[in-house]
Amino acid sequence: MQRQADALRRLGLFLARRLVQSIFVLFGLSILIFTIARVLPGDPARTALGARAPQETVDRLREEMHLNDTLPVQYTYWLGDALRGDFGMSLVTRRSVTTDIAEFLPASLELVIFAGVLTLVGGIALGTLSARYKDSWVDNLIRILSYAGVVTPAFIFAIIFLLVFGLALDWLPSIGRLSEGVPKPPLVTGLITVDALLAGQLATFWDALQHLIMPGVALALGSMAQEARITRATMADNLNKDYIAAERALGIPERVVMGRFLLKPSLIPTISIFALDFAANLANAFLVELIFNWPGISRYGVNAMLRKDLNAITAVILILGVVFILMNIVVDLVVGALDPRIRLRAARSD
Amino acid sequence: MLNNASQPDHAVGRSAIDPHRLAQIERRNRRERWGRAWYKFSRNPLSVLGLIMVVTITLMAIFAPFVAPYPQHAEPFTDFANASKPPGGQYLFGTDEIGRDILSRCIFGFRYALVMGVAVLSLVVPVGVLLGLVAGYFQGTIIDTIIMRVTDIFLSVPPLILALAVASVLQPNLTNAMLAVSLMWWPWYTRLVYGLASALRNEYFVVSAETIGAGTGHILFREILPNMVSPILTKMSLDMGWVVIIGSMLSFVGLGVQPPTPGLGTMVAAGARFLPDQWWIAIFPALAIVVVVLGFNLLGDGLRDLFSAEES
Amino acid sequence: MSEIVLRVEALKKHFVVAHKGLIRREPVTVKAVDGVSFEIGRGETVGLVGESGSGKSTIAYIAMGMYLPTSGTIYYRDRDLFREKKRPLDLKREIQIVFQDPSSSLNPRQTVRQILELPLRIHQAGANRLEEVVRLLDLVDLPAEVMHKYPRQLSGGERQIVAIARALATRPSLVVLDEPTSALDVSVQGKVINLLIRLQRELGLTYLFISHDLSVMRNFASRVAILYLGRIAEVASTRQFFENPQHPYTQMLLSSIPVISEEEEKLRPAKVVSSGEIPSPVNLPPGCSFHTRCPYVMDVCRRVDPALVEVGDNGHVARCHLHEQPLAQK
Amino acid sequence: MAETPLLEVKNLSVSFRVYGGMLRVLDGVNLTVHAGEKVGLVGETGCGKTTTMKTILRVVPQPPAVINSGEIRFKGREVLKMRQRELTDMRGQGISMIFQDPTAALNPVFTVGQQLEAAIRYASAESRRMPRQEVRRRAVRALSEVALADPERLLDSYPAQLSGGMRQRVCIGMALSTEPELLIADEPGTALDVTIQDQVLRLLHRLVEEKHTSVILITHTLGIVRQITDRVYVMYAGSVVEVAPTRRLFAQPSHPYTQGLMAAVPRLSGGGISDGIPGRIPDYMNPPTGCRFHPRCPHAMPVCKRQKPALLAIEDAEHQAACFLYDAPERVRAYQQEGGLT
Repeated sequence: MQRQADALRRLGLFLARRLVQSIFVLFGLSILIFTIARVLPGDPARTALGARAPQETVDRLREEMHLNDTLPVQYTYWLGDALRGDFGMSLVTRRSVTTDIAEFLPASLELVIFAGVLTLVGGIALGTLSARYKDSWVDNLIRILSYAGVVTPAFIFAIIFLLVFGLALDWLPSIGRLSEGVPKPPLVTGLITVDALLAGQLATFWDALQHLIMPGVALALGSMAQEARITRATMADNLNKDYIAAERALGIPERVVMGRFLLKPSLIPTISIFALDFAANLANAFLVELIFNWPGISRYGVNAMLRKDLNAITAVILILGVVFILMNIVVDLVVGALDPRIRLRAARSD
Repeated sequence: MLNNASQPDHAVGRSAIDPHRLAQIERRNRRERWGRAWYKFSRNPLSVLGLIMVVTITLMAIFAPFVAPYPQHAEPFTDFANASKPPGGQYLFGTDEIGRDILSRCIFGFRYALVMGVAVLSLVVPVGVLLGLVAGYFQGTIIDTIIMRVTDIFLSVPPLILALAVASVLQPNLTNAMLAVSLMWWPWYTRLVYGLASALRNEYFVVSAETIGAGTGHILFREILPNMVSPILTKMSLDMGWVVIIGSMLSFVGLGVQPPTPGLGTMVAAGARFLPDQWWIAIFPALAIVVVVLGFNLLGDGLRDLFSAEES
Repeated sequence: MSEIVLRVEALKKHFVVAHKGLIRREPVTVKAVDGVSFEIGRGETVGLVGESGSGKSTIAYIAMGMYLPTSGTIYYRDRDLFREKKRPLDLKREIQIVFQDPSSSLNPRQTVRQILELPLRIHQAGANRLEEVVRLLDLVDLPAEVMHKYPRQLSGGERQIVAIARALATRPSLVVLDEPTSALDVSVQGKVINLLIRLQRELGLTYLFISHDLSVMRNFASRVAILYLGRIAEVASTRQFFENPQHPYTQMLLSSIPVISEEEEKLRPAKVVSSGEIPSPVNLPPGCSFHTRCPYVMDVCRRVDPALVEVGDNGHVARCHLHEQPLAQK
Repeated sequence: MAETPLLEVKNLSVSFRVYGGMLRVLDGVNLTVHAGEKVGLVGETGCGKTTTMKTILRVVPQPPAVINSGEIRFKGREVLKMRQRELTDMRGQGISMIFQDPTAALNPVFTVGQQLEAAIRYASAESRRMPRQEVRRRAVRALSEVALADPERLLDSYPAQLSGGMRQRVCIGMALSTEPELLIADEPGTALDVTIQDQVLRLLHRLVEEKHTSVILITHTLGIVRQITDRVYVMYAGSVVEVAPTRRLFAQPSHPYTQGLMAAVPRLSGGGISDGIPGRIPDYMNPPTGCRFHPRCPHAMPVCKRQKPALLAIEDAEHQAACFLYDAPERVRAYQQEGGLT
């Protein structure tokens, strides 16, 4: 009991400290983004209105956007709005950026979570298989495949899938999140598959899942291959550790040594890389989203960039930053749960 | 390395001071070291394959005008009579929708891919390494805090999205794409080098140099830096591949190399419109990207194996 | 004793290892060195012995200027080593160190020549460095060809000898030897020790010798100081230290050493059998810090920290209530 | 002794495949342990002591290791031909091992209890059917046997929470928890302070005496062998160079390597240190031909370069040395007349 309370208290302290650190990082990030948006050449008001807009309109907008104030003042205005969740209007959609993000972020999350599950399950399974049958044909095959996976960018997979399964064979739907005419489930989480299941609309769930497969797999293959390689390398490395020899020397059967005593320490690097890949995929998905016309946040962000829609650009980067930082905290928590040494080190420093 | 030949032998001791002989011995030692390293590297056929790929691609990129069957197709050029020809005798990889030879354009595409990689790395590596080195050596001081907090901020967003943002604010062209990628890439070197430097600063050879009275410059560049050449080189080789991918992603959305200049990403993007019927327009440039990345990855892995074997 | 080369005075070094509490962060300290004083005369080899946590290496590192003392100080020939914030070059020249593990103390990316040239460049401007490198190698009995080799091409013993040559390159008068043979195999440590003895004789060096190996200490040091948890337990000339140990901890240490002859067996005080763990230096026991393991523990030991008292000739002192006259036991 | 020895190793050779070649680490090791015996195995770093033991248990990682030749018989059964199932049965209850570095030998991400309980649970067919509480009870007993206080709490601790001395005790407790017939102890206590090492060795000695366990004690410290063992094997560069009952070895070291090693040990009684053995351990990729010690040997003869000496009796079969100096006198004369070794 005492130990549990202690552990909880330590967890609380850890989270508190990480959150404080994160706020500093986010603050710095906001300055960085603001700098990119304002200091680089070009007049945001002119950009927003287009080259043909009359000068008076531009001047009025400049006034509205506080562009005539000094940069630090501009920054405070901008930050104040951002903290209230107000990132201004999007030039692309002509809606509030916050509304846009609320719509597009769940679509991206659904895609990335689906890809993440594939990555983790596939990567660990392939890596373990490869390490277990090291130097056999299974191992060699997996290694060659994972090499191919690592060096091929996701958008090339996406194009090939689209070509083969979408267009040539026509097995899977290749555009958007749902087919036309399929009823949308009531909005709860924003993830259509989950919402459909919650509402019991199995047909919708099935359709949404089919839409997920191609972009999800295209996105997952790269990180899956990466995970498989890391898992294999760590396992092969740990297999030569003295503690494995010691456990074998004690007469513990091979199946227990491999499945328990080897697996757990070997998962630590895999998991830490996975969580970071997961967050990075949110941004790296933009070409996959473009190719499959998936209404996700990074496609939105890139469109905003191509149109120089500064409000949307800053908001998207900030949101991705928040997700990235959160995932970093999750990594620390998960790795801490797996590895007592890290837990102990953290405990010693409070 | 265990070696029998180093038994003390006093008889020849003094003769080594002859500068001529000295230089000779040093040359011989260097040759032996390279020979041994090459022998180990060449044990792994995949590493050698990677090296061959990288060298071939580089040579093709440099001599593109002589290697490509139709060098003029890399410039503004149309030949509607031969548009959208499938791969075959005259055009090995086929032609695109306005009749340009895809093979020639891919060979020129290597050029821009490599230029981008080399330019980005030669900007990013010195800056990133220097900052990491200084921060790592002065660990725990205000210098460390400033450098590493700034680095953390850059690392708090996926690098691609920031590069896209910067590139989009600037004029879309190759130079600006390289600048944008460089701006986001240095922190990864800073972080790598920081970790290495803060471990190396506690090694006793660094402490020794300090107790002897060596200056900071000597310690940073003569004692610490040479000991992290291998991880930096390995990362550089792997990063060449990444930069090529990122470059192609930027060109895909129109933020990199501008048409009609043949960027591999641009070509894939343009070709994607003609799927699935004229598949070769998109697929061959895509394969070209994969080949470049594969070459550098194989080379990078080979280097890593070589270095880790050197150390044990 | 002749001229004093090094004088350590009431030296204390407390490390902050962690902080307690969330808002008011109280430091948690380790008292690595807690009030140590001793002197080294010219041409002497003073041995500092102790187990982990005894603070012996910390004292060496403070002498080298790698750490600043928390309080107290060290004098080199009446010059306070810590008066200036940064140690001047001429003092660095005088005091050099040989570290425990030569595979860490020699830069793996430099040849022996580059390694030996660094101190020459800094301290012997104008000298013919190549000749000087050859002279140094000759001094330590290594062939001149070694200068082209990288450390990994040398055996462990040869590496340590190169480290010794580097320490001598500045022509120091005091050399700190931080466990110079404990990373080496038994069959080569003798060579290194004998080399050090010869160099001391030829160059008039003074050694501060840090070691946990009492058998080596017996054959090398002229005086021995034993440390336990940051404090001196006993100091004696080597002969007295081994033949007539006074502190129970010294006796326990001697009785724990595995020996290979009957003759040595007799030197082991059989009645003091090792027991108990070495306490963590973060939570030092009150009173005498050895009382948790001492077979002769008395009531007073748990309360009062004993002082160093004279127990024999030639400055033989021990910190133990057994040797304090009845005064303390009241 | 006529009965089957508990363990018999004959002519064992093992190599390691490394980047760019093969390291020929074991070069025909011969070793015998009888029931109830305490045998020492002495040699310097890298002479192949640990590899020999890991090969006996078949826990040497393969690859990179390759077993080239040899026989290992445990209670008359050939270990090198055993199948996975038989190996698992032999390990633990037959032979168990204490590894050199207790920090590396404990799995860092499992508690002491999880590891110790697994060792007890899988020791035999009966123990696999044991109820949980019984396994736990035995784990507690195993820890209290090695003089660890508060075993219940210790079972829930991770290795990183223990001191070096405690970890070493846990390893000993674990190796003995399966009640092995033969215990291999690889440098027990070497990583520890001398007073703690002394405690650990005395504890180990007491436990194996109580349980009548046979022991192979590996160490590079001659003093430890002298304290504990009945018989000693001296290894150099992958072969046994001398074997003798402990007292006789210390009274009359016979192989030039053993003699050099003994002379090199600094004495607590003073008298200076010898310069030790010149040269260094050979390169295992290209080891010296013949006797691997000949480049360092003060008595080297031409024959030593040509031929590997077998173990030869000094006075009787109990004391043997692998050295041509102990060949028949007329042969030794012939060897010596061949002229100097260049």
